[in-house]
Amino acid sequence: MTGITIAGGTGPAGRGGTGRATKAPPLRPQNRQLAILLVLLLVAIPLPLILPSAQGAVAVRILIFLLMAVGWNIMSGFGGMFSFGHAAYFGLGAYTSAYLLVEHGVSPWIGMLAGMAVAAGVAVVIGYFAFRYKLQGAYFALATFAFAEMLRLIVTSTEFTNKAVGFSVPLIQGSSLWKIQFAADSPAYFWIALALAGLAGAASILFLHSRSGRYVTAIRDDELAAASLGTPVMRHKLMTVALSAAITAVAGAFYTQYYLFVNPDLAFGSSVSIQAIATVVIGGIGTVWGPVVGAIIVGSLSDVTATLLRTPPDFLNFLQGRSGLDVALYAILLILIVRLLPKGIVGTAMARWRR
Amino acid sequence: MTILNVTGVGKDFRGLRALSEVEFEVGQGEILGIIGPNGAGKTTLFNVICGALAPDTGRVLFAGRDVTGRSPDRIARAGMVRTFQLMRPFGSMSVLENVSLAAQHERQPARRLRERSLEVVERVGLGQWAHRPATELPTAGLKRLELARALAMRPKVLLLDEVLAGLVPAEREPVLDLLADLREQDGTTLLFIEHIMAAVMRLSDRVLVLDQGRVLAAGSAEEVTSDPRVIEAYLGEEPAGAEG
Amino acid sequence: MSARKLVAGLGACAVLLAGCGGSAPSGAAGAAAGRDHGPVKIGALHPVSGANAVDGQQMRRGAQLAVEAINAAGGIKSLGGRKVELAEGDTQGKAEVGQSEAQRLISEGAVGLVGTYQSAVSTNVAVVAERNRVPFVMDVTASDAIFAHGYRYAFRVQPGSEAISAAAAAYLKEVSEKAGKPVRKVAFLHEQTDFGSGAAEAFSKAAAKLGIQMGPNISYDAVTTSDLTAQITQVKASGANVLAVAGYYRDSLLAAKAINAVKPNLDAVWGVSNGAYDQPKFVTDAGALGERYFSTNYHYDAKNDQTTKLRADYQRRFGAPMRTGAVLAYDAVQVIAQAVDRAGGTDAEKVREAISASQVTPLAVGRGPIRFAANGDNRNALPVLMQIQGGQVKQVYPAEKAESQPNYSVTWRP
Amino acid sequence: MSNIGNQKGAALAPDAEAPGAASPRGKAPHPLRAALGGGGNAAILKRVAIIGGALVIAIAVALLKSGSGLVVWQSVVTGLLMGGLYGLIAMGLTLIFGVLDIVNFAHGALLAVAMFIAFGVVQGTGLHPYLTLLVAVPALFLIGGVVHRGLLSGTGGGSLENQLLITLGLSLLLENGLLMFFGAEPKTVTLPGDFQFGLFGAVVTGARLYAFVGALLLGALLFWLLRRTRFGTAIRAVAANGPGAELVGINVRRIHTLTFAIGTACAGAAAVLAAPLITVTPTLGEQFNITAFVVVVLGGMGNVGGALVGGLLIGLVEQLTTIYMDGQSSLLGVFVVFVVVLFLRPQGLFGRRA
Repeated sequence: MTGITIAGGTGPAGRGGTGRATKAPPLRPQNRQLAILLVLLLVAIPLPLILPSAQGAVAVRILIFLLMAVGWNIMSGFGGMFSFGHAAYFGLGAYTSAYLLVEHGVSPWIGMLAGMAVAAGVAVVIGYFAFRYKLQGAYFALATFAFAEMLRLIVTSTEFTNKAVGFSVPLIQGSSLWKIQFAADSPAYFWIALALAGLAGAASILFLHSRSGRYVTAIRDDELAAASLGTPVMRHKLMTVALSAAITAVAGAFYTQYYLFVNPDLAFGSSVSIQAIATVVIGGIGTVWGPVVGAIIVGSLSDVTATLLRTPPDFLNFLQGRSGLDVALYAILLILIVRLLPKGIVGTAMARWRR
Repeated sequence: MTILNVTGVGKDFRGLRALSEVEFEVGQGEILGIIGPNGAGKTTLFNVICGALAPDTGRVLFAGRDVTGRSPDRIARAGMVRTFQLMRPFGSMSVLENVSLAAQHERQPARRLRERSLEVVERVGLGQWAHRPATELPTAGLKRLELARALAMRPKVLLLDEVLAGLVPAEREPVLDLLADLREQDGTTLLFIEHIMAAVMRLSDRVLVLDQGRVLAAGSAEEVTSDPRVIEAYLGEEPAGAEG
Repeated sequence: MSARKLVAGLGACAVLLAGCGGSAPSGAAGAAAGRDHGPVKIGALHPVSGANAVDGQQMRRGAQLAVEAINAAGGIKSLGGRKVELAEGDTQGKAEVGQSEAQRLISEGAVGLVGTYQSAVSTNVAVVAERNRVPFVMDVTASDAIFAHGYRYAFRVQPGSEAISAAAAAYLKEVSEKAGKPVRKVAFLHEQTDFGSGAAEAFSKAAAKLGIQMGPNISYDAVTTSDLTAQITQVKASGANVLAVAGYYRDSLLAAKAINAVKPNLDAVWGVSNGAYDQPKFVTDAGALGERYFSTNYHYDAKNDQTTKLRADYQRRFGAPMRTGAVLAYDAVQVIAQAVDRAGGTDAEKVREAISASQVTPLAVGRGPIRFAANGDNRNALPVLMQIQGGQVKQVYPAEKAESQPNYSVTWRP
Repeated sequence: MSNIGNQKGAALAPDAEAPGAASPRGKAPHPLRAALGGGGNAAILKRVAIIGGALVIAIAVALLKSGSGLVVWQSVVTGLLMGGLYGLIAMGLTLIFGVLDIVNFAHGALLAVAMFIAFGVVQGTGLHPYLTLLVAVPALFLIGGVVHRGLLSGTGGGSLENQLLITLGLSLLLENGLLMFFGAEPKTVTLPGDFQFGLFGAVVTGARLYAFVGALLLGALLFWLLRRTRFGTAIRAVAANGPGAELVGINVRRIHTLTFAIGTACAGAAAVLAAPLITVTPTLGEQFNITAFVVVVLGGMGNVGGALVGGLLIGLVEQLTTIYMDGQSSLLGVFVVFVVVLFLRPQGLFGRRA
């Protein structure tokens, strides 16, 4: 393209940008983030050997939260489609794998893949209607919530999902990677969860920097403008939703294998959706590392308060025997973070860093 | 050769007639100015042509194909691209990223995409801003960014909605030169909504006047400005060209 | 940290690399280390916080009283009087919290667990117990599904949901016939999850065998319902002469209000595993509405002097009447402690063997000493029929457990 | 339904030229535009006819399904009475939703707080339950004002997810606060001298009737406030166009706080009227919150009259669901209606298509 250009124009105020303008960053952000992810994974590998076994369980819980959070963040953070119903996908992942394992003896690995497919399929259907009818903001959130609740109610009263009883994973003798079953305090659970979380994290980074990810970011910023520049809006929104649901389904499937039991409330209850949201918002919505920070905080919080309450320091003694404190603390933390750090911990830190 | 053909287009907003029986044609490589008082339906017309709104009646033919009611993104990829009166940058991206988003429809290696995007950014004079967040741009810069994103699409037809509004006269000239050059060099067809009559007079081959959702007059700039109906429609309005 | 963990870790690593199979790196091995010295720990898992905190606290205190009684009587005799200690866990009423708490108690060296009040939580804890080979004696857990998995380490003191429903049907037939108003047709109103539907199903099955006609069978959502008038109207329209109700506290109270409003032509209101109709609190909240309601359920043995003494003790210490759940928790702790005594050690397998051969005299209603069937259920658990009479919950049937005669009638019909 | 909002609605129509018009459902359809009616008489009549027709068919099918006229009739009566209660609870929520654009998930928890206040006062002083209105309503008004000023106003409360999380956090905090201070044991508030009577065979209790009448009265009061007072005009102006209202000298932040406080006070009134009907527990809010949101969307957000009618409809839907689908939660029917309405008429049954 040659021809007339608009001459000059004023440069960015101060700190003359000429140098910055032409030089590319040394390492593409995608590669930098993948490198950081790899380092984090390597650091985490020996953790279960170091931590006492009670903390090992907390670490696994953190990883499950992380998987859910990464899934939710793709749709609602990167994509700006605020889902209040991710329990639907978590539950579909959990129930699909549990059903296949309990009723048909299918390996949970296959069950996990099946759960991802089912969750992605349902997400695409729900998404299609929600986008087709242009639901946005609070309306979109309420619609996703309604679908998750409908699934919970249907599962609760359907015979082949065992109604309200749910599924107990049959115990096997010994350990098996194929059946994802090990001794209760085996570090293998942690490593499998870590591997899954690492894959999910990598998927989320690669997605963000892909062509599709750029489209989705543009759609989030301004859907009409993006459409006017030829962005295939519906297709990329649905792809985002499907990826998000599939990753969340992995969390559900792994949850079932780790806890060996799932019922409608555990899988489809609104508290699951809330956990996914709270984790990301505390960490930093729409950031790559927000889910990690959020999961560490939210995942360990209830354990910290429980320990605190079991053997309270003197000044908290009056609280012993009172119920509800841990949730109240959690609620206060949530409110404080949202009020004081509206972009979440990572988001706010990054904004400071840039300045 | 006709590239855009609008026939019998009508659009209601809850009983409010925004467009009615709008008909016109635009030839390949033509520059069509669209003027009219506020609320005449100019932007609505753009929304209908580009698929952001489905018309209640009528059809839009682009390069001989019916695109009525098609989604905006398909129309844009087909080569008919618009800019917005109010600037709509992607706030979380840099200027360059804004532009490369529009340029990435063609499959190409990342390096090539980057070069091409930079070229477009340079062409509209935003080279020094390329890696700054789009939200930091001043108004004039945002206007150029709108233009740059549209250009990166390599449009066959470009619809510009008040691309000069908010620019001081000194900033207008280079934009006008660029637009003129677009047709010369790239053969782009232009439709532009404009309040600044001097620009309309200078650039357009033909002018379409809209009033209360209808086509009031169409013809060369001289013809329409001397049309008594047009003058009447503008009566009571501030003198044309003051500011849009 | 410790070499053992490293070895276990490497073992698991090898499993990961090699694919499937391999011998189990035992988690129980480490826990056993803590059992051999110090007091004998018994884990108590109850919902001490959350929506069921009142019952959870009751049960924890019940378990605590059992531990105190054992220690006061000289501890575990076969172990030279080693003291017993309660290791307490809070399930918060959540299944996954229950699981992690169970794991914690086991790793702290608990020889056995008691709990947990909620079926979903018990299901989860039973899995942990099974995998760690630690006996789990359930005090309150209604669901029978847990005992269908063939678990070796799961036991239960209370009569299960099915046993209660079957007894409720049998008692209904006997009591109504004795009163000269034989039951003709039973309408069943129940909440719609496993608890209520399971009770309704088991009741219908038992009723069919006894030649009792059933219908209609009406379910509702306990979480969201706030009016049951239409449902009771349906009962009235059906011509049934007995209404059986299986629900939780809140919704059963709503049902009582609706029954009072609609006044269907019933001979009796018949609670089955009902969460309200044998509770003193129900008598307070419902007042005259609840008078003469029947309820078949597990219950503390009001005719046992030892139970009466225990409950008086509880009332004195904690200022509240001791509920049945707390008595069952007391019984469950006794089961584990006496098994340790007979096993003569804390070895999990031996304790399990001793539990399965238990002969513990319960303070809750029973046919005799607590004895476990092969699947872990208490063979001598006995549901009892109670009725609200003059503002008090009385045991009325079977005769040997009766404090008072059943009055087979309702207040609003002559 | 009255349709006073007519001219106002037209005047507030967005400029057809504005790009915003390109995505009609983008931002929420405009609040309060259709408050207490909107659209022409003919359109309203047509809509009422459609809804009425659907109801008649639904009831007829229910009759076929259950085979007992008495049962269906009792269901309809119960549904309408319950529906009045839902409408009552949803009115405050719809006001907040409509004017402040806040999805207030703490509404149910605030309802619970008000019930505990009512319970506490009745327990402590032996006052007649309905007289606790004098305590609960002002208390909730204050709490609402404090919550808005302290937690929701200002930049931090800006985005949807932040508001949602703050109100969610608040509801968790309130619920668990109640749990810590009052314990989990269900409490009951009994209405002295409660009575009941038959209505063509269906049973109606006094407490339910009072709650129903209370809903109508509160609806009328809010109507009067919004339509006939200068304060109400200011609220509507802020709802329609905040910056515009600021230009004509309205203190938008103050109006927001007052609206939030009024909405919360409505929950207080609803709580007192509902307390004798249900068991008071710290978590009772959840049960009503979901239903209230459905009612708000059904009635059109910001539409107080719509909330009342929506409440009645949802009450009926609940009861009919239990007849249609045995063994299913009545909530399922409610959600099905909700999703259909969201998709087909996101502006609510009585709002106008934007």
